[in-house]
Order: sequence, then C-alpha cells, then structure tokens
Amino acid sequence: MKVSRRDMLMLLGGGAVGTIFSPIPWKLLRDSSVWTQNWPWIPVPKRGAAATAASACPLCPSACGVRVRTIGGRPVMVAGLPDAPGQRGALCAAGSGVHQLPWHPDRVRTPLRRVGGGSPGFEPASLEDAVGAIAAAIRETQGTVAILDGRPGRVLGGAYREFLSGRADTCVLVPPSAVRASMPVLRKLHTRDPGPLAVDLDVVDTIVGFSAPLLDGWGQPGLVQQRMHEGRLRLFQFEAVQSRTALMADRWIPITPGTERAVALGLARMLIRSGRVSPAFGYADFKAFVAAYEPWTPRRVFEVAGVDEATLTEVADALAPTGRVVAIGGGDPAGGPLPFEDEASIQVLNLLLGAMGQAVKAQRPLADDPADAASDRVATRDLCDVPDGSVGVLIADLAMAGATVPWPILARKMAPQGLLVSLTPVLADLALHAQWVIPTAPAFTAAHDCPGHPDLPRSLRLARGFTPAGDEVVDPVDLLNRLGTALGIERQATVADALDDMMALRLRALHRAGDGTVFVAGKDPVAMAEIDSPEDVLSMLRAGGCWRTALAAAASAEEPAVEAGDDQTETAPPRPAMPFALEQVAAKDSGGLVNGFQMYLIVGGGVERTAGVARSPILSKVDQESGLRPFANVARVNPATVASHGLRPNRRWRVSTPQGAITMRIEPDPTVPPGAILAGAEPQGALPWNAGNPVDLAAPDGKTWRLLPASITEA
Amino acid sequence: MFPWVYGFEWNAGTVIFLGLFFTVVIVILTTVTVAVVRSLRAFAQRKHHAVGWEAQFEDLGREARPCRHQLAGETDQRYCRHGFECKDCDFHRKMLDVAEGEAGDAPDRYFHRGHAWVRPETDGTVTIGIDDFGAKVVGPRARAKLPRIGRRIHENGTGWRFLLGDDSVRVLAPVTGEVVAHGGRDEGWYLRVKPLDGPFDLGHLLQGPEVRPWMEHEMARLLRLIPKDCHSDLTRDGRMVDDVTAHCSGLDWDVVCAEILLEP
Amino acid sequence: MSGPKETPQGASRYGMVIDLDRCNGCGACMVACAVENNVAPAPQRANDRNGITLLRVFPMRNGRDYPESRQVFVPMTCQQCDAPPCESVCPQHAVEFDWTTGIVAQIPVRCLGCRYCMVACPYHARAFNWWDPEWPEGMESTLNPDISTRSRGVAEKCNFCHHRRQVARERAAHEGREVREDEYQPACVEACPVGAIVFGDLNDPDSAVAKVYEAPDAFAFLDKLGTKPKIRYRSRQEWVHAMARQGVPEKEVTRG
Amino acid sequence: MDRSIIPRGLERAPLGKFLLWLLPWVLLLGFGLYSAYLCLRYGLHQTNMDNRFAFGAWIFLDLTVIALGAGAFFTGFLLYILKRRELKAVINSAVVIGFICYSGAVVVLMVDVGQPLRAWFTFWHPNVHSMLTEVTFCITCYLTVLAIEYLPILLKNRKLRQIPAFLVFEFNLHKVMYVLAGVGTFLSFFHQGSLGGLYGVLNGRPFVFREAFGIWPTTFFLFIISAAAAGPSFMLLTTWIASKVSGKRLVTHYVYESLGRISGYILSGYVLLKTADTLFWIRDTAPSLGVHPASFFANQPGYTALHLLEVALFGFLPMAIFLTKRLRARLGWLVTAATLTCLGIVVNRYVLTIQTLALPTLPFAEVLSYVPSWQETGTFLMVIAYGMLVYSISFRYSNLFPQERELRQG
Repeated sequence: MKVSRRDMLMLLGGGAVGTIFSPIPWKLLRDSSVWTQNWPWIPVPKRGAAATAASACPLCPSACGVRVRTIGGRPVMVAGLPDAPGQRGALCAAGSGVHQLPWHPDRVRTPLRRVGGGSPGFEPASLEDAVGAIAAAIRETQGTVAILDGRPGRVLGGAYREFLSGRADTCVLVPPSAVRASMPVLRKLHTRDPGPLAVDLDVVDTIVGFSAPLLDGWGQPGLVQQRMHEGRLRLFQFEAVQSRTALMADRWIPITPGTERAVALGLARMLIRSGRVSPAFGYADFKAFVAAYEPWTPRRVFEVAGVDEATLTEVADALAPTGRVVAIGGGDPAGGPLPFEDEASIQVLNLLLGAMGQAVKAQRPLADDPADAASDRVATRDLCDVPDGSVGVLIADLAMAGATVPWPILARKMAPQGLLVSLTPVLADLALHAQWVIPTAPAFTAAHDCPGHPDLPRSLRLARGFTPAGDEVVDPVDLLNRLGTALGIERQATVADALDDMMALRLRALHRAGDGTVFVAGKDPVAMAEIDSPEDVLSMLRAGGCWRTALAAAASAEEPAVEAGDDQTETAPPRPAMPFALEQVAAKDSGGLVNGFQMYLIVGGGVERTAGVARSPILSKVDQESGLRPFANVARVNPATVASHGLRPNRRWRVSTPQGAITMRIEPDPTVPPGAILAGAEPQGALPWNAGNPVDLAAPDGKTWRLLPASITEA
Repeated sequence: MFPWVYGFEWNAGTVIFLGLFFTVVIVILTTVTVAVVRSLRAFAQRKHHAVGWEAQFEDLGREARPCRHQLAGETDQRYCRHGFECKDCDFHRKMLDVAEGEAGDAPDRYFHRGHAWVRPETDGTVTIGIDDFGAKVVGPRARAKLPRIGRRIHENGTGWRFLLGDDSVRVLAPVTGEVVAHGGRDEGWYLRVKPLDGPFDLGHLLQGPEVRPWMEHEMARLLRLIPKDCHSDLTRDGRMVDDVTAHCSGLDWDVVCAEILLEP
Repeated sequence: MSGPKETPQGASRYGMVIDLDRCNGCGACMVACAVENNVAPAPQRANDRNGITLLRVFPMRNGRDYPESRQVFVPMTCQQCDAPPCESVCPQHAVEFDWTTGIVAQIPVRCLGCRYCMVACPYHARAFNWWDPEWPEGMESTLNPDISTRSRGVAEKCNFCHHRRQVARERAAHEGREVREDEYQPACVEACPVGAIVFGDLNDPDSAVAKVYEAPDAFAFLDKLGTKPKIRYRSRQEWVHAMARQGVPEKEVTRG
Repeated sequence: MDRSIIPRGLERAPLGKFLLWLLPWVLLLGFGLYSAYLCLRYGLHQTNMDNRFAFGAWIFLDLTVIALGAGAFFTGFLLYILKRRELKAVINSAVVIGFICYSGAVVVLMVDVGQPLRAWFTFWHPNVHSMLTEVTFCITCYLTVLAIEYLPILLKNRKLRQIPAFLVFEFNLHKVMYVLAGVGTFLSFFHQGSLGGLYGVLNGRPFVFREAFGIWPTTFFLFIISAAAAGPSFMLLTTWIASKVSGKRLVTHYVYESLGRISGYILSGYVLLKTADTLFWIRDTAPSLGVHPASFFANQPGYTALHLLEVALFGFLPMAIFLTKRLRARLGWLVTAATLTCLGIVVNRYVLTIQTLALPTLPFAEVLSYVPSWQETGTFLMVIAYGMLVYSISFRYSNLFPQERELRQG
C-alpha cells in the first residue's frame, strides 16, 4: 500500500481529534494538577500525637514560662505560659521561635579549630585535641584564666567557679550590660555593700525611666505594660529616641542624646531643694551633698539636656518620696549599658525617693546553692573592669546572655597571644573570633535551669529538652572535667559529673532553704517550705512551675530601709559620708561631641535583636520583612536631618565614628532626634541578612557603645 | 466548567457566561469543521483541482483574465469571473445565443489563456503544447518536467512545469485526461492526453477570431512587464526573439513567466 | 460585581478588635503567625515588600516632626471583609467566603498565582510566594500538621487560623459540647504579650470582642470603600482616627 | 537562496541581508527566553514585583499590546462586517499583528502567573464574576480565532500552495472567514472591555474604581473605544514602518488616510467620554470612597499628571490632526498623529497598571516605585523580538500587503 501525503494528513488530523476524546489529555491534566499541588521539594508536615508541655524560654534573663505544643514529641509552637508570675503569659517575638533553634543553619556540629590568618576559617577537630590545646594554653599563659558567663546564676556558673578555684589569677567575667545595668550601681552607692538588690515591680507605682527599655528588654516587659494598663503603674520616660517604651509611657520627655545624667542630677537637685527627700535618706554631710548638686540648675539642665524647667518641675512634683517610686537606668540589651556616671546619677534618685527597702530590696543568697559554689574563692568581675590585655585564656559562654558584647571590648581585654574558646551551639558573633569553638546544646535540646532576671526577685524555671541534642554536643561540665584531668586539678566534691546532677543538687539546696514560693499554672502557689521533697519541686518545675523568692510578701512601705544579708537590718542610720565618686559624677559635664563628629550614633534594638546567635530564622519576618526593628546596616535618621544633610535614601552612606566606619542605608524616621542616627546591633554573621555590625564600634572609653560620636558621608 | 465539576453552581451568571463561551467555542469549531469537511468533500469528488484553481483565479490580476468575447470584439472591456469555465458563464451563453448560426468549422487548434494549445486528434485524444508566444517567454533555456505516462492532468491544474535554475513555473492544463505520450524539447514539449469519460469539451478554450486579439492583449501585458528601453530588443526582423527574458537585463524569468502563464 | 453584600447571617461571624494604644510593635504576633501557619523563614533577598507576612505590623505616624511625632503600630492582616474585594476577582474560586463563619479563606492548591486578589485588596494584606518555601535542614520537623505548606507561585493570607477552629470543633464535638470562646483563638491573639487583640464571635453578644466592637473609640480602616471589614481598631488618640479617616501618604520609597 | 518561497512579483532583500536584520532580534529573543526560563525555573522572585506591585511590567505590556493589537479585530470588523473594502490592503498585516500581540501576551501571562501548569484551573472552576475569567476565556478563544485567521496567510505561501490540500483548505476557510471575523470581533470587544473592567471594578483602589454601567464599569467601554481608536493608528504606523524598513510602497495613500480618518473619528468619541468619565470620577466616585482626588496628585504632581496628559496631548491633538483634511493628505502628519495615539494608549495603560499600584490605599502606606529586574525586562523584550521576527518572516514570505505588487508594477 502506498502512503500518500493525503493519508498522512488524515492520520495526523484524525489522531489529533481522537486524542481529545481519549482519556490521555484528561489524565495528564489531572496528574499535572495533583503534581503542582504536591511539589516534591515542598515539605509535608509530619503528623503525630498532639500534646502540650510547659517549659522555660532560655533566650534571655527574663526566663519567661512557655507553653510548648508538641506533635509526636516534636515542638511545633511556643507561646507564653498564661498566669505565669512576673510575666502574665507574655512572650516576645524571639521566644515565639525558640523551638526552631536546634535546626539553626549555623549550628556547630563538631569542635572547630581556627585555621588561616586573615579571614576566619575553621576546621573540624576532635574534643581531645581541643582539651589538649586549651589545657596547654592554661598551663603556659602568664595572664588571667577567665570564663565569661553570659548568664550568671545557672548551676553551670557554679561549675565554672569550681573549675577556676583550683588556680591563682582566675576570675569569672560577666558581660557589661546583663548585670551592670542598674542595681549593682545602687549597691556601690552604699558605704557597705547591701548585697544583691532587686526591684519589686509588684509594689512599684511609679517608674522614672532613663532610656531604660522597660517594654523592650529590661526585666519583665509584659508585666510592666499590663500593670500600666491596669492603671497601677505610672511611667515617666526620659529618652532621646521615641522608643517603644517612650511611646507607651504616661509621659515621654525627649532629651538630648547622652544626657541622662544631667536630667537625673537636675531632678535630684529639685527634690533636695524642695525638701521632698525620703526620711530614710540621711547623709551626715548633707550640705556637701547639696553643694555637689547645686550646679545642676534647671537652666543648666535645659542647656545640656533640652528639658525645660516646667517639665522637670512637673515630673519632680509627681514624684512623692513614697518609696514606691523607682528610677531605672539600665541599658538596651543591644545598645549596651549607660556609662557608670549616668547610672550613678540615676540611682541617687532611688536613694532620695526612699526606694531602698521598698521598691528596691535586697536578695537573699542561698548558702549551699551549687550555682553560688566557690563564689568566695573566685572573683566575679564585670568584663569592662578587667585591665586591658590581661586575659590569657578566655572560655566564653554567651549562648543565653540575651545581650550583646561587642568584639572590640573583648579583644582589648585579651592578652596578645591569648586564647579564646567559645562554647556555643551556633557559629556566629564572638565565636567567629575564637581559636576553638566547642559545640554546646542549643535551646530545647537539653534540660537546664533558667534563672530569672538579676534585677528582679530571684526566680528559677526549668527548660526542658524536647529534641535530642545529638552526640556531637559537648556538655560544658564534661569539658571542664577533661580539662581538670589534663591539668591535674583535684576535683571538688560539689562539682557533679553532669548538668542534670547539678540541677538535682540545686533543687535540694532550694528545698532545704525553704524560701520562696512555687507557682504552677492553673494551681494555687505553694510555699517552698510546704513541699515535701526536692523531687516534688523538680516535678513542679518540670510542669512549668516557677520558683520565686518572697520579696513582695515581706515588703511594705513602713519597713526599715535596707535589708542586707541574712539577719542584719539597718534602720536608716545616718550615712557617714557622701557615696563614693559622687563629686566626680556631679562635676563631670555630660554629653558633648568629639571634634569632627557632628552627629550621634545611637545603638539599640531591644532584646529581640540580641537573642542573636540563638535566634530562629523565622525572626526574619520581623527583621527583614518589616521595618519594626532597627538594623545594623540601616541608619534611621530624622527627616529634617535627612533634608539638611542631603542624605538621599536610595544611596549608601558611610557612618564614621572614632572607632571605625560602617556603610549604611538611610531611612527617614521622625522618632529619632535631629542630628542622631539610630541603628540596631546584631550578632555578626548569625543570619544571612546581617550586613554589618555597628557594635564593633565601641565607645572610646571601651566600656559603652550605646552612644557614639559619628559623622556621615557618601559611601 | 461542567455541572459535574466540584464547586459548580447553577446560577444566572454561570449560565449566561458559560452559555456564551460554549456558543463561541461551537461556532469556532463548526466553522473550522465546515472548512475541513468541504475540503475533504472536494477531494472525495476529485474537485480539488478545480477548487484550487478557483482559489488562485482570485489572485490573478484583471488584465490576466480577459473575457473571450472582449477579445473577439463582441463586447467592451470585460474580465472573466468564472475561472475561464465558459459553460458556467451566463454571459457566454447569452453571447452564444446571439452568435448562433455563425458557427464555422472546427478550428485546428484551441488556446487556453494560460498559453497551452490543444489539438484534437483523430483517435479522440488531444495533443497539448505551449504556444509560440508562451514558448518564447519561457525561452529555450528552460527545461520542462512532464508528467509520467499514465498520470492524470486536470483542467486548470498543473499541466507540466518549466524549470530554470531554482525557479519553476507551471503550464495550466487546458483539459482533464490521462497522459498517454509526451514529447521532449526536440519535439517542442507536448503531451498526448486521452479523455477519461466521454469526449473532450473544449468550449472554454479560445478559438478562431478570438486568438489573435488575445495574443495582442498578451503582448501588451508582456510589454507592461518589461522596461521601456528594452522594448526595441524584443523583436528581430519583425519577429519576437526566442528568449524574451534573456534579452533584457534585470528581467526576472520567474516573474515574467508566472505573469504570462497565469501563476499567481 | 463586587458591590457590598449582605451581612452574613450564619451561625458565627468572627471578628477582631485591636487596641492600637496597647500594641508596642514587638512583632511577637508576626512570628507566632508565621510559626503557626508554616511560613518559611525569609530568603536572603526577601524584604518588607516581597516577604510572606500574613500579619504585618506597620508603624503609623502622625506626620509631625520630632518631638511632636507620635506613632502607633498597626497590626495589619486580612481584614476579613464581609464584602471581600478579593473574592469576586479571583478567576477560579480560590478565595472562599464562608457564610457560616464570615471567614474569608484562600485555597492555595487552587490558586494559579495571577495575583489579581492582591491588586484588589486595599489593605495590602495578601502575600505571594515569590520563592519556594525553604526551611533550614531539619526545621521542617517543627511544622504544624494542622495546616499544609504552600508552594511558590500562590497567594496566601490570614484566615483567622481557621484550622484552629476545626481542631477546637472536633474536640468539642467529641466531648458533646459547644466550642468555648477561649478554645478558638488565632495564634496572633494568643501571642500578643500585651493583650492588644481581642477575638471572638461577633454574633455572640457576650463575647469579649462584641463588647468592644462598637466602642466609641473603635474604627475600621477604609470603611468607606464598602469592604465591611470585621477587624476593627481602637485608639483614644484623636490623630489616629484622623489618619484613618483621611490619611495622605507622605513620600516615595524607591527600591528595585 | 529562498527566492522560491518569496511571493512572486515582490522584491525582497537578499537572504544574507535579511538574516542580518533578523540577527539582533534572534539574540534578543534568546536573551528573553533565558529570562523567561529563569522565572519559570526559579520562581517569580527573579522579578522585582512584590506584594504591593503584584502586577508589573508584564501586565502593562499585556494591556498595551492587546490594545495595539486591536487593529486586527477592528480592521476585520470594518472589512468583513462594515464592508470597508479599502482595508483589504492591510487585513493580512492586521491579522499577523493581532496574532503576534495576542500570542505574545499569552506567553508572557504564562510566565507571569505563579503556577502556569494550573492555568487551566480557570476553565475548570471559573468564577464568572471575575473580570479575569472573562479575560482568560476571551484571550484563549480569540487567540484560537487569530491562529485560524493566520493560517490562510501561511498556506498561501508560494511553496505551500503547491500542495493542493492546503490550497483547498485555505479556499474553504476563506469562504467562512466572515464568521470568524464576526466571532473575533465579539471576543476582542469583550476582551478589551474586560481588561478595562479588570481595574475598573476594584472598589479597593479608588484611583481606578469607576461606577458600573450595567454590570461593567466605565473603563470597560473606554478600553474598547480607546483600543478601537488605537488599532487603526497602530496599523497605520506599522504599515508605514514596514514600508520604510523595506523601502517599498505597500499601500496607497488612500489606505493610510482611511485608517487615519477612522482612528480620528473614534478618538474624538473617546476623548469626549474619557473627559466626562474623569470629571465624574473627580466629582462623585472618588469622594464617595473617602478620597479627595487631589490627594492622588499631592505626592508627585509631575508623575500623576500623566493621567491628564493622556487626554490632552495624546487624545485631542492626534484627533485634530486626523480630522483635518489638509493634514490628512500628508503622510508625515498621519504618522505623527498615529504615533501620538499609540503613545496615548501606552500612557493610559501605564497609568492604570503601574500608577494604580504605586499609590497606596492605607493611610500609613507609602507611595512606591518599581523598576523591573533584567529578567523581567528580558521577558518583556522577548515579546517584542518575537513580534519582530514573526512579522519580518511573514512580511518576507507571505503577501501581507496585496497592493504591494500592483504598486510596484504601476
């Protein structure tokens, strides 16, 4: 048979028509529809039995209670624990993603050794090599051997001290912002150290905030804001930037950047001159005290800080010295602490207002708490107070710090050939500068204790482990044990072999002391003294309970002032002399720009920025996909300044400070004072969007980085 | 889309919208189907050559299709609209009625307006060749590609093709029939064609007094295709040269042949 | 075609009231929303214009200069309109208005990604999956099994955590009772640390949301457009109301 | 050599020169295909569109080319339905341009949607209240019609016509073409209208929302009229450009004049209606949505004024030229006016697509701007390159302008 062209055409045409009426195209359509709805590379959520567990958020010292929804034991959601004391169910953005941290893209899976010179590179190494190298460095160093504990108060902190106690010239370092914030300065204002102090937010009815991030990182923001809404708390906020706290405050008084001290001194002078000083405030040499404050006239305050007399008077009038008023300085977890002089000036207000013993009370230390082990043998020091170039070996554990420590500050403390070891679950931030990186357990993998905020009444929660941490994680106690063996240090009896055992020890100590109350959601609080055994305490804490000391219950306005130590009670004795350094504080002028710099760089961003290395990538929803938080590489500038300096937003600009420069994008923001630049701090390299790190630019004093002189030029 | 698809709802909007849509789809499909069916039918009825010619006839310029009655001087300027099929033409029938009785002897040759001549032979076959004018336009350089013996040619379909280089042009077949013999260049390119059913109807071909005016008409058409400065080269000794296109530089064989041999 | 519709008279009509005087812009609702709804972390190039934020907190400023400048934070999500402009424009019924709850839902597996709904939405409350969703290795084990993940190329939006309602209803049905108000709360409401968001059934006069829905300081954004949003906002600050009534945008932002 | 497929009697440039002319367009097409591949393979983050600018350059391109391609439906309508015989001179070209515009738009739409494989869902689950459903159905049907209309032009090619089947099919198709022209007119009419309705129905976008007239907003009708006005102008312009590029006379001046006159008449109606519509919008529509119309112009006066420029510079001026007999006699004036008319369409579609999205609706949102990414631009250019290639090849191998041969001989 001969096939003609016509036959071919008929065949093709017939085939085309026939195909339409065959199942083939319809099947293809159906399959394509099913296929496009189930792309193989889009993950399908796993199913499993649903349950809810209570735990604690380990990210920052607020240690919020969390309710964790689990599916087949895997945590899928974290929310605030309702009715939790101090927090009232609130949880910040960073806490809402904490369960994702075990899968952080920068997770460290093996000990890493630094290689190469210039750009930081790491190679995997064995734990034995790490122990050997660190032990050798400890043996050979001429400098101090120190452990930087980002979250003091954990049992692990006790283990650190125990380890260091076997050797001369050692100390435990604490990061500047976490502890030096407020209360420690108040302690220094006393002739005799009254011991750890805490603010009792439950009795406070007025707060005078000096740039304190009360709703954004300090203490318990949820509690503060909810009490404000209930009308039980008034807030006066002196701050240069119209921050979250300033916006929500009953009264926001804008000040010139960096002039908190001037305002505090001016306010103090007003209180003194009008005689509205707490009777508990009794200095022998009151005249000298008054003289020191005399230069801070309203006129001078206005010149320095820009706060006029009427406003200052108004605030002063609102502050009756009832003892329920507290002045809080603190600092931004991202932007670091205020300078010491500012803190001192602010804390004097607390003395004048009679806050001591009422709004501010002493904490009761627990004698045999393993968290406090060897505290008499090993000094605990603020990182900034250590002499430059003195630290020979530094083991840094900043995973749960909830605050930023700029590398330049750490760098200047290290001896020239010093060894930095980083204990971290994630390779980011300071770990990038370390010689050795030891992988530790990320949040939600291992159970551990979560002590509360150091400026608030002592509390303790337990963070549970949900996801197996994996073999690659090194228990810090195990590392210390191996180091001890390598160094031939005799082990102390109190040091347990693992964190779990240490926690049991701690609970035993708490139970023995019988102090405080345990709160469990949905149940009546139980006094520790009424609980039968430490195991019961453990199970209550595991159920999401929170142990808290009984500060609030013991306090009342009529009580004598300072309660220091366990048994000594002072009934407002006249102080023998002016508190130390107050002359200098009062005499030193405030603020002022360095020559050549016409602007201020204000570093801030709140705790959500700094949870940093331990921050879930889902936080990118807030950081990257909304402009809610200041970025490291974005300079927020007042629109008037943008116009007057010709800062075109679509260009890149170079912000210079005495410490160095960084390239930034400009974003007009009317909440920033003219002449200032607001930028965020964020850990280096933790997440892909981190373009730079302005906290590399520590202030010239090497102690603060909240406010830097700056100038801006086109990049 | 259909009532059995999940989520379908009977409501006014859906009925109107989809009603319109399906109407449009049906109209489009019907239209295309009509065209396809008509084409298939044309093939089935072996009318495809006629249809093909009809399609091409539209594209011929008016000058290329003068009415035979105009050529015979019987009417004013008039153009053919029936694909030279005079039997379909009312005007032709009318003219025949007028001229009845004047019919003379059957002529020796008949001419198709595509320059093929037809000579009836005694055995009922016809011989088909290209006329002198056509041959001179095509020229001696061109080669003809004649159909094989036994193939059929169709009236107004392709009789045979002339090839020159890459170009080719076809000679319109004046009649339908089966090729029984053909002759090559030496014999002057001819086909012997046997009728298929019944004797040939040659009524659509030019004959007798129509031929000469038609030739003049064709000469005029040719001259319009040729640049003026070349006109004088076309004749030698009062006779047209053998290869027209070769005598004028820049003259396109393909274009000239196609115009004269009625291939659009 | 997209004219105002009848107010749904279904069994329930869920609505929300957000107190702008309380919101401090912490962003916890955004994170909780993303976690609950299996939204992937932002790809490296994502920004505030192309990211998937089913709920996004916008700062709204009074347009005055420091120190008179004031801002409130406006959590902006799908306003769950009773006359949703996005529903009628979707060419293939991928947007569904549930007459029994008043919830406007997006069916991602039916969406072909034409983005017409996003153009139609005056609240800019819809997001498009410009990227394939990608989780760091292992993190997919934290996905919520009550809601499926979406692929790239489809639009999505808030549906008041509708799956939570399903779960609560199943549980209640199992126990033979009605759903309690506190059992069905969207993730953002649950996450708000300052209790700025109130959510519930507007048809239930005893619900917390019904009590404040008609409060004198409550208002809806763009209510003149006839969209009838079921999310209302509250503020005691007069300038907030003025802005909401007739705000004039301030400036151009170039990003490309 | 390709002479054997070039229509007889038409003079075309040597093949080498032609290929050289095609080369840049082929390169551009290659670049465009690569851009489109990137978008399809990796997702639409390759573009600079975002959640606020959910429609970008591509939708602008679609709306524009479809309006300009209206020459196809409108010329067909005038020729087959209203029997304007002189337009036979451009009908083939009009069909090719229509086909290019519609197929180009469909190709870009397939890249534009996030899930092209689900495109048929619109047919499967159509929401008949959506303008986009109308658009989808019309564009699909009309593209089919255009493809069928394009077929005879292809089949009549010198080489293809030697196959009897093609010639016969072409003949029979041609016989029923008036039906397709009618259907095409209906579809294109609705398609233009529904593209206008696409924006006009958006009650969430006060800048474009228009009161409904029947079930369609006024933009529905304005789009049809503006496309009908621009179609002949674009035909005029493309014919003139083809004539300039090829160096041939393609149509008589009468055809140019006729196209211009038709454009002018329709344009005058459009200018009138558009003005009335704008005034009504300023007075009634916008205020009823709680927006003072001036607020749209408060931000960037220069930018938003384009909106008014469209009527004055690109509407009234070309209309005046087209309707002045003395100016119409000059090809230069006709081409100027046609260019202005086409630019008017571009501006109108730009205002509607890009400006609408740039303007925020929420009081705290910002006016945005948007610059297409190179992948987006590449895909955009792909359509232009594709159009140039198809038109160039069609022009070379098909008889797009039946008058060309006569004009050459005469």
